[in-house]
Amino acid sequence: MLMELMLRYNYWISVVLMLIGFYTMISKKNFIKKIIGMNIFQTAIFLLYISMADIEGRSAPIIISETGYVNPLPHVLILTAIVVSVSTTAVALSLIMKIYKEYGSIEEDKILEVHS
Amino acid sequence: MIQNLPIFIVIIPLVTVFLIPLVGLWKRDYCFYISALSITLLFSISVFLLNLSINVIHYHIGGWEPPWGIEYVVDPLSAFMILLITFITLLVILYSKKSVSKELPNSIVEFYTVFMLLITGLLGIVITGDIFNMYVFLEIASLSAYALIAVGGKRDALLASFNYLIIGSIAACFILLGIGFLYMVTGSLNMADLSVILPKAYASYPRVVLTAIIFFIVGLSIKIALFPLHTWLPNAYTHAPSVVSAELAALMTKVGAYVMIRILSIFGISLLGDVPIADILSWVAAVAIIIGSINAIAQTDIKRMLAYSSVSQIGYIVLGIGLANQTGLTGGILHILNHAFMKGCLFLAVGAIIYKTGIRNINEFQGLGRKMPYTMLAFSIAALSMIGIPPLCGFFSKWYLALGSVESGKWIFALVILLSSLLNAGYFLRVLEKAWFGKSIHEEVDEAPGSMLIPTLILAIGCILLGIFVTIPVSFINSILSISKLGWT
Amino acid sequence: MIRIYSIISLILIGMIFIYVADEMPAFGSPDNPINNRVYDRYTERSFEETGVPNIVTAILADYRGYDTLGETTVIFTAGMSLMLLFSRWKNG
Amino acid sequence: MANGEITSIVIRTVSRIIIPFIQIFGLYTIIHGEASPGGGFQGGVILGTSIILLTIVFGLEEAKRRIPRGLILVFMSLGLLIYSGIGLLDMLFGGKYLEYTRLPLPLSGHEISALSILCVEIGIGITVMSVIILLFFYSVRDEDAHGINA
Repeated sequence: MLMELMLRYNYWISVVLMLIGFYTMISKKNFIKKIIGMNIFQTAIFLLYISMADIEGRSAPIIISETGYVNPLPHVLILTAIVVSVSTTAVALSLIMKIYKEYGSIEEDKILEVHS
Repeated sequence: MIQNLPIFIVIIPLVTVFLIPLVGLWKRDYCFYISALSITLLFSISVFLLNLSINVIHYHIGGWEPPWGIEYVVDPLSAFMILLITFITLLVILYSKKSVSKELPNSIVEFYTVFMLLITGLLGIVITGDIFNMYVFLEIASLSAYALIAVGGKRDALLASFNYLIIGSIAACFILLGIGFLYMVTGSLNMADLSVILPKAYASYPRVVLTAIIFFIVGLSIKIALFPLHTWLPNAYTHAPSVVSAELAALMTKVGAYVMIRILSIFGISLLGDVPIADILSWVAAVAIIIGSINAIAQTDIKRMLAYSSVSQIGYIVLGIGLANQTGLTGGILHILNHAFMKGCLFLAVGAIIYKTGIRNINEFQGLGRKMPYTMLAFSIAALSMIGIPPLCGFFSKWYLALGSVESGKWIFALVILLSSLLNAGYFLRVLEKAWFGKSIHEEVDEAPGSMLIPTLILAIGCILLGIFVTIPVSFINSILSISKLGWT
Repeated sequence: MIRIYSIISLILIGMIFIYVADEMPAFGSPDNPINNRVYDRYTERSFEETGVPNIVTAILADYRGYDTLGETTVIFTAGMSLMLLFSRWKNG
Repeated sequence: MANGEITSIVIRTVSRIIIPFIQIFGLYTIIHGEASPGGGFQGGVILGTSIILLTIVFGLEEAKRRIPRGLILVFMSLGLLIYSGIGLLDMLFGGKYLEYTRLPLPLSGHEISALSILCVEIGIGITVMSVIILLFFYSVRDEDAHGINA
């Protein structure tokens, strides 16, 4: 059983991170914490992609070595996904700045109070 | 040049996007003309593509053949969606000139840039044949949608947009996870290639493939606001600028439904036969239809009412997808077309009313029928069509959906459709009664300007024509279904 | 209330992952299906086909160059969205 | 401290020296992305951070004097225009979109493609750099207007 787990420990790590991120995202009232959760979630997915590209004993996909290369495509996809994540974070943070200016708070509870 | 047509569908709006800020630095009024010009060009190209798409066009970007490079696929279904998107957008852009210069006087340049990015995203999602490319364009569309919603009139728009952003990025993460799982067990990202490899992968990794389906369905359900994941939609549509509400309500969710059809057809019948995903979808859709309609009745803000009505109408489309038979799917795709026209028309009409009077509360609609007869006429036609009065288009998609549910032996869905039509009648007739028969309480209101009126009326006329000549879209959809090989029906 | 919802959905998603993670291809094994389809051509022929020794760059900018165009558009979208937001809400 | 600049002479001198090196490193990362880890995004971000350092140390006014808003906007579009322009050029010479080898240059096929990849990376770098600068400028300006430090 333990061996089974050890064989796939990379997935378990990213699953745990994903759950942490997901929980932070939906349960926290503070907007910045939500964004932090979003970043953890996304990074966990990146970890999943990168770890599934790995092949034991092979090197990074740059043509210099003789040992063969790990799968390069997930790296490419994740470069794209990282940029998407950065852009989402940028838009989210600027929205938070605007919300703070308009409502004077970034706590969901307080905003709902101000609102009503 | 003609073999390069598919790529122009995305490149033309993209180049427009760079030109708008550059021209905007010099003269900001030209932004509108550039956008309108590029959409007109796109519209003519898409008419052309629809004719060509009988033989499915495969366009290999960069000259790399599919599993290695990215491929564009123009089959009748995607050509149909492209035509729908460009047509509705053309009308919305024409409408936007007056509306945007009133609602966003300081940021016309930025607005048109982001709006064109939204269009780029939507077109890219529809035309691509590569699953990761689809994700990238989905994010372009979503990001621009967040920004466009946030600039609506009041500060509530910011909160609505932020909520949408959080929920939308959860959805994006789920879709990315689904792509990851599929790639993990197949090693390919091309949709056609995937549908070939997946049965074999399913034999050795059944759980991974199933989980991929679950993540795709949940992620897309959030993006199209299927009940119970619809919570972002009412606020977002209510507080967005009226042009954006119309565009998103008419197109964004439809594109999500299109992606759902595509993704399900990747998985194909052999996989979906094992798990009752289609059944679950249709039951959820039935609940969505009822709950959306009931919620709509309870609203007093007209835009919020229309937003909840959207939740219920998305239920119809998903019901068509979930029924998984030819007639049901015909109804679903027909409803994509019809609902784009109806909801577009309703939101544009409401936008014109808000532009002229600032009224959003239904109770203040009294006597508007006499003050703004043409706008209210368009609104009434679309509303009656939503209810499903026979010669109008809304009736026929409901008819096909009901037929489809009877065909698959699920009478209860036909009853749900009937019940929801009654509920629709409940909330729309209330507005119509106030508008046409109420005593006028507005003195100095007159008709909306022509540039706003004409697109609204064109959509209303479209509702009538799509109803009277319903055989044309239906026979076209039937040929779509036979050519596109949507695998799970 | 929201806490209950989030715990329920957390448990649901956690269960899905426990259900699936057992079956995923093993970590670091060269026989994984991920290396079946496109891996060989990328690693063996990318240098002669694109002239770039970094395979990731070759895929990023050539084989899947269109994705990268989309990705650049995403970051452009973020920039323009910011301009839109800040121009609209200039005076609060 | 009126407009948020740092007055310490050590920091000002060191940043004055270090900023060109950061920029050189950014350019190196972009150009050397073909043969080693790196590329347009990474290099663009490094170039962007050099301007962020400039803004932090010498204040927003100084940074804006050097990089006006219109220039950022032009750069943002320019990067993407380079990228899609290369694609359009390829199409003009009878290839598919982004089919680099079709450019009529007196070079062998894969040299043309490597050259195109370099241009594409530079385009990406320009866009990413200007967006990063834009993000920072906007967030700083907003804070100033609200007067958190005032």
